Amino acid sequence: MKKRIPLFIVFLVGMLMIIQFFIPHRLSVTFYTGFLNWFTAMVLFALIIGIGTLLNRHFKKIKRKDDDWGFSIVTITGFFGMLLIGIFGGIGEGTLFMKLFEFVLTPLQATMFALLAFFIASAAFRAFRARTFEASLLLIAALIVMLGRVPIGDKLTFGFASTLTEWIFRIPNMAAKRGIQMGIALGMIATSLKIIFGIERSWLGSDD
Amino acid sequence: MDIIKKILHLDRRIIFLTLFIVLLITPFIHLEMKINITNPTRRIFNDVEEMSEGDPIIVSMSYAPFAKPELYPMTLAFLRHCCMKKLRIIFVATNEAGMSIAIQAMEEIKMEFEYEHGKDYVLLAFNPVLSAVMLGMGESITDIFPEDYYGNKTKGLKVLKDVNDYRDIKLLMDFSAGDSPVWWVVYANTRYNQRIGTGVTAVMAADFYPYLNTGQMIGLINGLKGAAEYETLINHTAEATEKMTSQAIAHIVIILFILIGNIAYFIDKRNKRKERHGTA
Amino acid sequence: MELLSNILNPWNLLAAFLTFAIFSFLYKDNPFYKFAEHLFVGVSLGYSTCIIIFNAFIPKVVNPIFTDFSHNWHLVIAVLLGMMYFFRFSSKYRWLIRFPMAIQIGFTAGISVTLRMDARLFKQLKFTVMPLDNIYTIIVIVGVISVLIYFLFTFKRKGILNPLAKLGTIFLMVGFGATFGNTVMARISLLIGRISFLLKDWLHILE
Amino acid sequence: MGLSLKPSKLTSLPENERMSSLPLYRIRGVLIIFYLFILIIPVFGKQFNFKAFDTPNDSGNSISIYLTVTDNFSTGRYVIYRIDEDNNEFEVVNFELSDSKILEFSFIDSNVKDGVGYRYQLYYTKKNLSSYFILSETSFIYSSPQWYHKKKTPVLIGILIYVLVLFLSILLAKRGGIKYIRKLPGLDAIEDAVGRATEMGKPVLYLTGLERISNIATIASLDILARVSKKVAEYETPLLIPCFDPIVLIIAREIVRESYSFTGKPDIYNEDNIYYITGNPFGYVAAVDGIMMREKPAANFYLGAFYSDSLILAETGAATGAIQIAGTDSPIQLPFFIAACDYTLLGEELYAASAYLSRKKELLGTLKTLDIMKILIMIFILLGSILITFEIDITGFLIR
Repeated sequence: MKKRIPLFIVFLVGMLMIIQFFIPHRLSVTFYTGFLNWFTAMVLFALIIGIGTLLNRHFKKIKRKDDDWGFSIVTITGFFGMLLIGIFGGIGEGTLFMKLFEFVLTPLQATMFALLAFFIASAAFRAFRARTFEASLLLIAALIVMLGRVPIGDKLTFGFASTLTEWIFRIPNMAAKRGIQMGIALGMIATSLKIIFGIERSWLGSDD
Repeated sequence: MDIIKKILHLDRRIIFLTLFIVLLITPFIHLEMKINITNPTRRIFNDVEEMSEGDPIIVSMSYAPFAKPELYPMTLAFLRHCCMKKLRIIFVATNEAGMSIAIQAMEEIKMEFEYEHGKDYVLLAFNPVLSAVMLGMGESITDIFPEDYYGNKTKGLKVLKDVNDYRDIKLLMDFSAGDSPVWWVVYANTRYNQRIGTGVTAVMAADFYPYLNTGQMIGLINGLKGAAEYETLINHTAEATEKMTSQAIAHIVIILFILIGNIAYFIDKRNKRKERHGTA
Repeated sequence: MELLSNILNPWNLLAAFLTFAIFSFLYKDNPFYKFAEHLFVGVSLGYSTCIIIFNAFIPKVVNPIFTDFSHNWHLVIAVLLGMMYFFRFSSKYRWLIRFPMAIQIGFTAGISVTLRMDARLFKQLKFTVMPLDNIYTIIVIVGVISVLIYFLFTFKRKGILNPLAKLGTIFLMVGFGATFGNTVMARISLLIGRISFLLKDWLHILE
Repeated sequence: MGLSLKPSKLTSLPENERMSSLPLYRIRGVLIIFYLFILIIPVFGKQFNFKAFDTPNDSGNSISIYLTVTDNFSTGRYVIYRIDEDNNEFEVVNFELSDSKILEFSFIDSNVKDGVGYRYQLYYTKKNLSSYFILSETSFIYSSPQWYHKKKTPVLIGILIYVLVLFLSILLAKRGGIKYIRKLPGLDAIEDAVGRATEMGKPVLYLTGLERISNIATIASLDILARVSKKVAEYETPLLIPCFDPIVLIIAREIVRESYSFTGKPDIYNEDNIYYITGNPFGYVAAVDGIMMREKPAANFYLGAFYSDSLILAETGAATGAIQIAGTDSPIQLPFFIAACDYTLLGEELYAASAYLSRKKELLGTLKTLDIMKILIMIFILLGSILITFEIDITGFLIR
């Protein structure tokens, strides 16, 4: 019963969602958007639990005086600071909330993302060795596209790189992407159907 | 021989440092570069060009500040174009930080074109359940967004006058660092036939070529290069065009690293073969 | 003087400091990075919580319930379902959290079936089927089929399947290489953006 | 060439022009002229086509209007009026053509109520003449919502075929009809990776991707987690799962807890190892990078939906020397995982992983389903392409 009811709910909700796709009637639309609003209502409570697990972890670190426990204070202060500033100071233009967004969150996100420039260079250096036939293909395609994407590279190859880049994107790359995409679509549908029909029950924990 | 081994197992921090130094110097170098305009960019430009004054369009902000270097220049260029054409701009965000970027962008250009919030453009509130937003706007924009970003009632806003759902929207332009354009296609185009254009990071661009071919997306602005193209199209040279130099030199540096790595690999392989022959 | 005050502007200093703190991770893990990382987690969580409360929960849940209860009473059920997540703290009723879980998972599964079939599969198929009157279309079709053969799970790769699966590998590798090469530009532009913040917005060396 | 104009167009007309162009009494006044014109129109022959009908496959409250005109009418002003059963009039659309190339228009009138009858009148005037005349009038049209979207039938058939194949292949699998399954080295390596972590006394790191529960890839990853966590429980190795979505967190905790009790080791399950970090992608990645540098997990699993963050994670993991197994359905992230990880599950293989790991017969049946569907697709592509070469199109049903 502890498993049967949830499995039945999954089946019911899943089937309703499939059926409503075929019904253009207002009722179906209302039903659907109503459901979506439900998730907006539900997500907050999950978030509260989520935040609880994070804070709990950091409080424990502080209490136990683990390594780096001082940094846990930074996280906790950062969270409550931002939350209270937002709740009491508002979140519109010109508020402290937006200032913190602009001068703390923005540089942090942007810099974290910018690390990718370094990592892509080092990954390219390590991985792009003509060890096997497949690896050589990867290497050559990557080199051509890199040259084809910038004006200088194109000049160096007398326009050859950009023409070939365009060709690679339109023909082999497209074929590969389509093949992968179709496979993924099949996989997604299979996974969804497995779950709806209760063939896959592992999301409930053990399925045996 | 030692040097070959060293190159093969090069400390990645040397690559990091080289790249950093190169990019620190290149902004001071100016090279004239001719930017050729690709078709997908031109198609977006033409679509906007053909609209008439007061036509409403939706601009979806689907990126967080981390993607700003790549997407902000094209966002600005596109919005500038919309303002030139005096279109009504409706901003939605599929990313919680998207609205902040929209605010920033409008701050930059609204004086020049005398755009006013509520009258010429509107920032709708962010709703974390994307599918709700994307589908809901097919039924009623003011229902799914009862309030705008500042908490005003959306019903009665001048900019939303006679704008009910997708059918009133000429173009939905999504600036995205993720796969949100696919979701717009799935929800807005598949269900409601909304015309969709996108501006995406170069990484994602490759993924969207199939959608361009199928016509599910009308056009696509591809990364910083696309932004430079759009800047050229609207005759307003800015950030993107300037950054193409650094871009080009960095590419050459990385290609050199790959070549050096491969040369070292081949020398090493030959040496090993020689050694084996020697001992045999 | 104006320049100096810009450099010393506490907000700019903070942003520049955080930029360097994250970059320092490239050398090795260190206290500056740890500080930036922990601050990042705390502040971003506080930020998104505020946004969810103000821009979603209040306008979409609280306001509708309190202003127009007769049309929105069902949201109360959703709130109760959300609260069921708290049963995880009870050992006796813990299994009840499977109710909201099941609704969420059922919804995702149901919606995926139709939309994937429609938007991903059918439309990809439609535009793969092309007249075989030029070499490019033929290459694309051969490519798609060989990639699909590569992914077969329950058929032994023998006979014609073997070379076709190999061909699929070739298409995949060229595609992956192209994607990788194309991404380099994007990633470099991110770093250019950060450097231009340091040189332009902060130090004003570059105009 | 469809063009969608809506009543909103009216407001963009200059105020004075609208005033002068169309007060109704004037139209009535010129009806006489209209009747004169009626005599002339047949001379032009059938030069326009005007019809209105209930918008098909919609949610109601909408009537579609369709209008084509010919060259003779490519200049001038058109007005369409809607008149309801109580003779209330409403201007639906009002637009002007000046030597237009577009001669085909469709409008949607979404200001109507279901079940009420409306008729539509088309008025026309040559440029700048205030004399309008009726070109055409429809009979009463009733709007209604539909209960079935006819154009979606192919999707329905597609799903039915899929379900049929699914159950047949499960039946086949249950009778032992599946003898061969392609090796997926990435999944075979899971056991070794967990074993190695145990030997080294280091934890295992499992990421379900940077997506929420509303993504099917996340659910696929949770299914794989159910299998992996049993192995981890057997080896008694700590399992770290930093989460991106709070609902995923709650489910992940349930799954892992069940796995530990299933393996008979509920006492060593440590809930604190599964926790939420933040829903900000880069904040999340910054924290996971920190975990990798400090806790030095010996095995990293990245299974689910990943975005640009994939390479930050994988490169940092590679630098710490962990065995890395990745799998994602995001095609553009695959090259980065391939470059920086030891094993990568490509696209579809992520969805096959749970079945592959469980080895349960009915789940193995789903692998057969995937293959049969792929073969059907291949046949369709080949057949369709050959036929379309001879101008027989069998793909029309695929798009609406």
